[in-house]
Amino acid sequence: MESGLFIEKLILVLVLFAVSLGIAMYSTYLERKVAAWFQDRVGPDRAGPWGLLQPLADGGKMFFKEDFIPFHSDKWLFIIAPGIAMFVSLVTGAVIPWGPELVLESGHTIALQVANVNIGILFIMGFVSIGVYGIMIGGWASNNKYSLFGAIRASSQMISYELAMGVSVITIVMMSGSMGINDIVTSQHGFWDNGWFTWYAFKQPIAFLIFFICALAECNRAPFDLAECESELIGGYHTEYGSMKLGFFLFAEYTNMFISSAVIAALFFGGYNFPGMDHFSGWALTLIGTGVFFAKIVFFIFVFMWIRWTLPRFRYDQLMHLGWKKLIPLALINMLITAVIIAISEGWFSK
Amino acid sequence: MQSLTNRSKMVSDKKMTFLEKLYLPAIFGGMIITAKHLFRKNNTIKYPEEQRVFAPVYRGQHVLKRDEQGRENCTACGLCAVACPAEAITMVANERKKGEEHLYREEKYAEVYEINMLRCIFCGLCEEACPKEAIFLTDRIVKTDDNRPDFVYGKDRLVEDVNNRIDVSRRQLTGKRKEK
Amino acid sequence: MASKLTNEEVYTLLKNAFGDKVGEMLTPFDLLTVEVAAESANAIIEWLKKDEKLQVSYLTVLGGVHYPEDKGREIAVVYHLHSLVNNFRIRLKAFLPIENPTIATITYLYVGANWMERETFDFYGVIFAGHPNLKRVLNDDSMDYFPMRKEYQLEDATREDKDDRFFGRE
Amino acid sequence: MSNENEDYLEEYKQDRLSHETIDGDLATLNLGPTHPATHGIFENILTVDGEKILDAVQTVGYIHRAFEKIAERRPYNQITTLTDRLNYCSSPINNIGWALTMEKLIGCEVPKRVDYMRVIIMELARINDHLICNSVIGVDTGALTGFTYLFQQREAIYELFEEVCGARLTTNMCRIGGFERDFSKTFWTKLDAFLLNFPKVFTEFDNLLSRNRIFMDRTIGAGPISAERALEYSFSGPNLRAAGVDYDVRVMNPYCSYEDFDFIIPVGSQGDTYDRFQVRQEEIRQSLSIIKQAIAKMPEGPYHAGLPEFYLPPKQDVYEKMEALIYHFKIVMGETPVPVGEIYQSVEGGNGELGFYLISDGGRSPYRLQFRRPCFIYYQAYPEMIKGQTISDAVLTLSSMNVIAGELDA
Amino acid sequence: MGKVTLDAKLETINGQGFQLTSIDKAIGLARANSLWPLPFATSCCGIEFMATMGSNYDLARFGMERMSFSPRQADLLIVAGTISKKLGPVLKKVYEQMAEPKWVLSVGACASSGGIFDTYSVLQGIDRVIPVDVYVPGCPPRPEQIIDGIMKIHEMVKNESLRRRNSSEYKDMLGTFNIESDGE
Repeated sequence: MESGLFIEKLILVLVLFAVSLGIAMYSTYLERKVAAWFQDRVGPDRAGPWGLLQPLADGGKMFFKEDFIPFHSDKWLFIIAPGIAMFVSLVTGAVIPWGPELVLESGHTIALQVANVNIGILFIMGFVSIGVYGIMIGGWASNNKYSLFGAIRASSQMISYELAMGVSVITIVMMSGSMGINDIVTSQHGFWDNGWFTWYAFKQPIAFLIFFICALAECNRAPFDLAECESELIGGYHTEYGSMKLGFFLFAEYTNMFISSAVIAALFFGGYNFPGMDHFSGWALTLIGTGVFFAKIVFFIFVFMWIRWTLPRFRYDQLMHLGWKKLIPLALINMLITAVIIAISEGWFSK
Repeated sequence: MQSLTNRSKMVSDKKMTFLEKLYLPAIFGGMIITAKHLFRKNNTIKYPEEQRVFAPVYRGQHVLKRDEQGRENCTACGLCAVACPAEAITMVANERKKGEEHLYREEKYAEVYEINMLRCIFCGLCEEACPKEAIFLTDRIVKTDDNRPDFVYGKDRLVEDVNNRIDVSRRQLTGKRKEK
Repeated sequence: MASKLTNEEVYTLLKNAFGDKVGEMLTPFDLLTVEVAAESANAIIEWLKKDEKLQVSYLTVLGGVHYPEDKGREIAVVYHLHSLVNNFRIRLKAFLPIENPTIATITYLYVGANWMERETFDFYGVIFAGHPNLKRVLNDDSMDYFPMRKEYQLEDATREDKDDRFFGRE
Repeated sequence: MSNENEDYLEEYKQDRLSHETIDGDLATLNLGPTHPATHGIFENILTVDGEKILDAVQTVGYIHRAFEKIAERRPYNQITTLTDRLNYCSSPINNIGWALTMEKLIGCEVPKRVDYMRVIIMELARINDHLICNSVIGVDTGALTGFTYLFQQREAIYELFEEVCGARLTTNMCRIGGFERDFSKTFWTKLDAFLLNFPKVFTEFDNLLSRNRIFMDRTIGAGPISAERALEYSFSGPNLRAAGVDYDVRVMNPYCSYEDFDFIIPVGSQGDTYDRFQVRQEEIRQSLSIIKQAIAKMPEGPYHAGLPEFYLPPKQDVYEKMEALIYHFKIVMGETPVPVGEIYQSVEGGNGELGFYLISDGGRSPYRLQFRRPCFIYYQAYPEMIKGQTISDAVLTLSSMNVIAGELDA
Repeated sequence: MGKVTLDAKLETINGQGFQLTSIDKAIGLARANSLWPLPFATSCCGIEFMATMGSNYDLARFGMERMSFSPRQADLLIVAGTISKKLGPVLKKVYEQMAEPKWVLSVGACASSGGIFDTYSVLQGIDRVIPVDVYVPGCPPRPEQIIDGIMKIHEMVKNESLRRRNSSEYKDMLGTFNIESDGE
């Protein structure tokens, strides 16, 4: 690999790492504030101006909290679990194109994507499902029944919803003709083309709905937060975790939410594309495009929170029922219809 | 079972309409309700910066009143201690000596008067029991503390300061004493 | 809603059915109160429940009372029963000696009597013969006395922040 | 630390908390004593197969405070403070129930105005109680926001109570013979404001949950009990009505002039969580209507009965009149003679028939005072209600039964 | 009751070797603003604690809205309500399961001293079982008083040296309650 590219990617990775951490941190702050606004409250306001230092206070506290490992637990697995959760959630960001390619005046192009893998979607789905290993190992190693319940719930939920999610994404793959995220985003260029929306959310509303619901479930967000649901399982898989290990779990949850929002924005809402983007080029295009992408991400994070603070949660069997008996058939039917329409429009049947 | 009265009415309807079965209308309806609150002014009282106004009859920290001439009203009759369900009041009575008329209104006075604020349940029965209008509960709240013995409030913290009177006139008028 | 039965009516029926197992009729504050022999208390309650006219089939509350002065019948078990259909209440009292306070359980008639009987056992030591699980319910199993009996003191012996002289009692 | 404490701690070292074992396919799970869903301290030892509950054993008495024993040592007028702490979500009902018992014992007629004032207070307390229960059902299903909306309204009710008696929760509000003081002007304006605002917020809450399919799926069929079983268990109040029996003390044995008011008794069909939720929702609406009727019909008159032997004279009279001074001392010392007798008086509390069985021997304090505590009576049905259900259902059933620890454990 | 005066805790802060450094101060501030409470709510005071969490008083302002029902994650044990002798050992167990540093707030008359329940079944103050940092009087206390108590705890947290929990004074103090300082 030539050294210039290496440095370029290294910088990108570091920036991405920092941004992911920063966004995850401030998502916790946003979550608290959003909850407060929905509930006619103020939310954190004593740590720094408007409570802006709240995430730092939480982090600082957790770092200096007693690092406790329960006597009956499997120590290595207990320690390793939050690490897995954290690592997996961060690594998925690698294949997402964070902005339009930057074309410098010298003709050199810099891609704002760490790795343009041609199976980007598979990569994301694969890694996201590894994420549940962190939860499972953590829940199992704690040697606590509530944790175990949380872990089992999380893993079966992950498997069930992964399926519907995958099937709903296949429609997008069929329409764009590629599994690379960059290609999918590029195929949604602009906003309006040939008298029709380019964004897949409008072309495939059902696929979007299914994907969105599944994304909620994959992130263990309400109304699918059965793995930790406070009123039943106390803390679920992280019941026995304290200090920074708990911090890692919470961090992973928020990073997951960030990545999920990014994937939704990229797959269904055109990623960095925005209406009238053809009038810009060079630095301006990259900056605005990236800004638009992050605005979309923040919006979806907000929607995640909005749903969490509005809806009651499912019961475990009802969750399975919804996944297997409703979403998967619906996704399959949607896939079939899409396939037929594509086949007709490509003229396969006229031969 | 047969109906006992003619007033009963079935209120629980468990049949869902088709729309309700779709989840979405109720979900969006709920989200609209919460979204409305997003733009509503918050309802929080930012204690300690802002303070809520307590009702005039609020039952907070006690005060031992002095009369207009600055003499203690309490005559150590012990009714408040008897009336206290938490047994939080203790007192030691003493005879007023010559030359102390400016300090104590009655011939007997409480040499020691202690209320254990951790025991006290702020029921207001002592105030009701007092025949001399000496003890009142006020709309001040008792301070928190980290040392348990400090919660036994003696006369130093209960008797009002001559120069810094605590106004209880409003609660005196509500029912316990009619305006002339 | 007025009651559909009168005290006299019910008492007469009861007296006819059980004869001298039923004591005299008292009506403090218009509530029919009957002292019943301890050995036939459960039979009377069963009869009241099964009688088609009375239908006294709701156990309002069951509890004990301790009368230390009343020798030979120190412990009373008091049943409050209610006929929802007729809106008629009745109180039955059975007296037991403190040496052997045993009475038949009524859990086979009312499931809800289970805890009430356990509570009465817990407080007064009344033994309900035939009870499926007669052990303390509110207090710790390790307690070795029946706290609601009059001779036991109420206060926690370890409290030291009060002086009894000030409270108008011993 | 005293030896006595040491001893019982030692005994406890055989540690009931870590008795969890997994044998074969069945596991034992301790729900409580400090589980977040217990809202109070209840311990349920569940035998579960996966998430399905096969058996449950409760332990109660974790906050046993010996109310009935204390009642035998306190003068009659101090017992109000005890009743406060029975069902602390609706303490004014308990206070008034106790005052009614005493009034019945001494044979006192209270003015009509007092009755109506009491009705207003009791219905406010009932709303308060049901609000806690229903909002907590919301919290246990994961919808926290409705809880915060309703708690703002509870603050409004607290302010009303504070205006009447000076305390928010443990009100110690009622006196034998009437009220300590008349309702102030502020009270009436605040009450009007409450009656205006509350229905809006309440409708919002209702819209958030009642017809939401997720919520309905969660609650329908969770923790059911049939009417026959409920009566066997001596259920009362909303939990009995949810099972379909329209038993309400306010209608069956009216007290406090409840016969003057027109209201319906909401009932459910299966006695499951959804029925209980809906019955409570409707009861809140009925209570509002009762309050409005009471305001409309409120007669003029004194706020207490002329009862010099039990109702404290005004402070001025204590200064000026010898007779008043004597009564004052007698009342406070608890030396006014009361009739000897036995009495049972019940009111419709927040959770059902709250009864007072009082035996008076004419002395300073009751000879025996037994509380019919509805929570204690129906909580024993809990294992039966959750058998065959999942852990999530068990949590919801517990909160929808509205078991108040203070009332349960006495 | 034990002979421990809880002031001893505060005294050790400024004892030799325990001067507050700037790191101590920063961490103290962080801890104070992120005290996750474990509500051990048993009765009436629990309802007032719920009111404190509600919109009108909003504990979230202090960064405390995240309830940690798991003792491992909690920093502040809020004991609200009557603790009976039957419940005492449970409370102690919960305290032992909490990770250091931990603080205890005793809310209301019952938890602090037994209140009106001077009876055979009620523990006359939780400081017979676990060390208490701040007492809140009232039956139940108003939310204002609970917030006062929490802010008092904040003061303590801010002024606490990082190393106090390792000091022998602290271990001795726990020893008087028969609590071993290393968790379980």
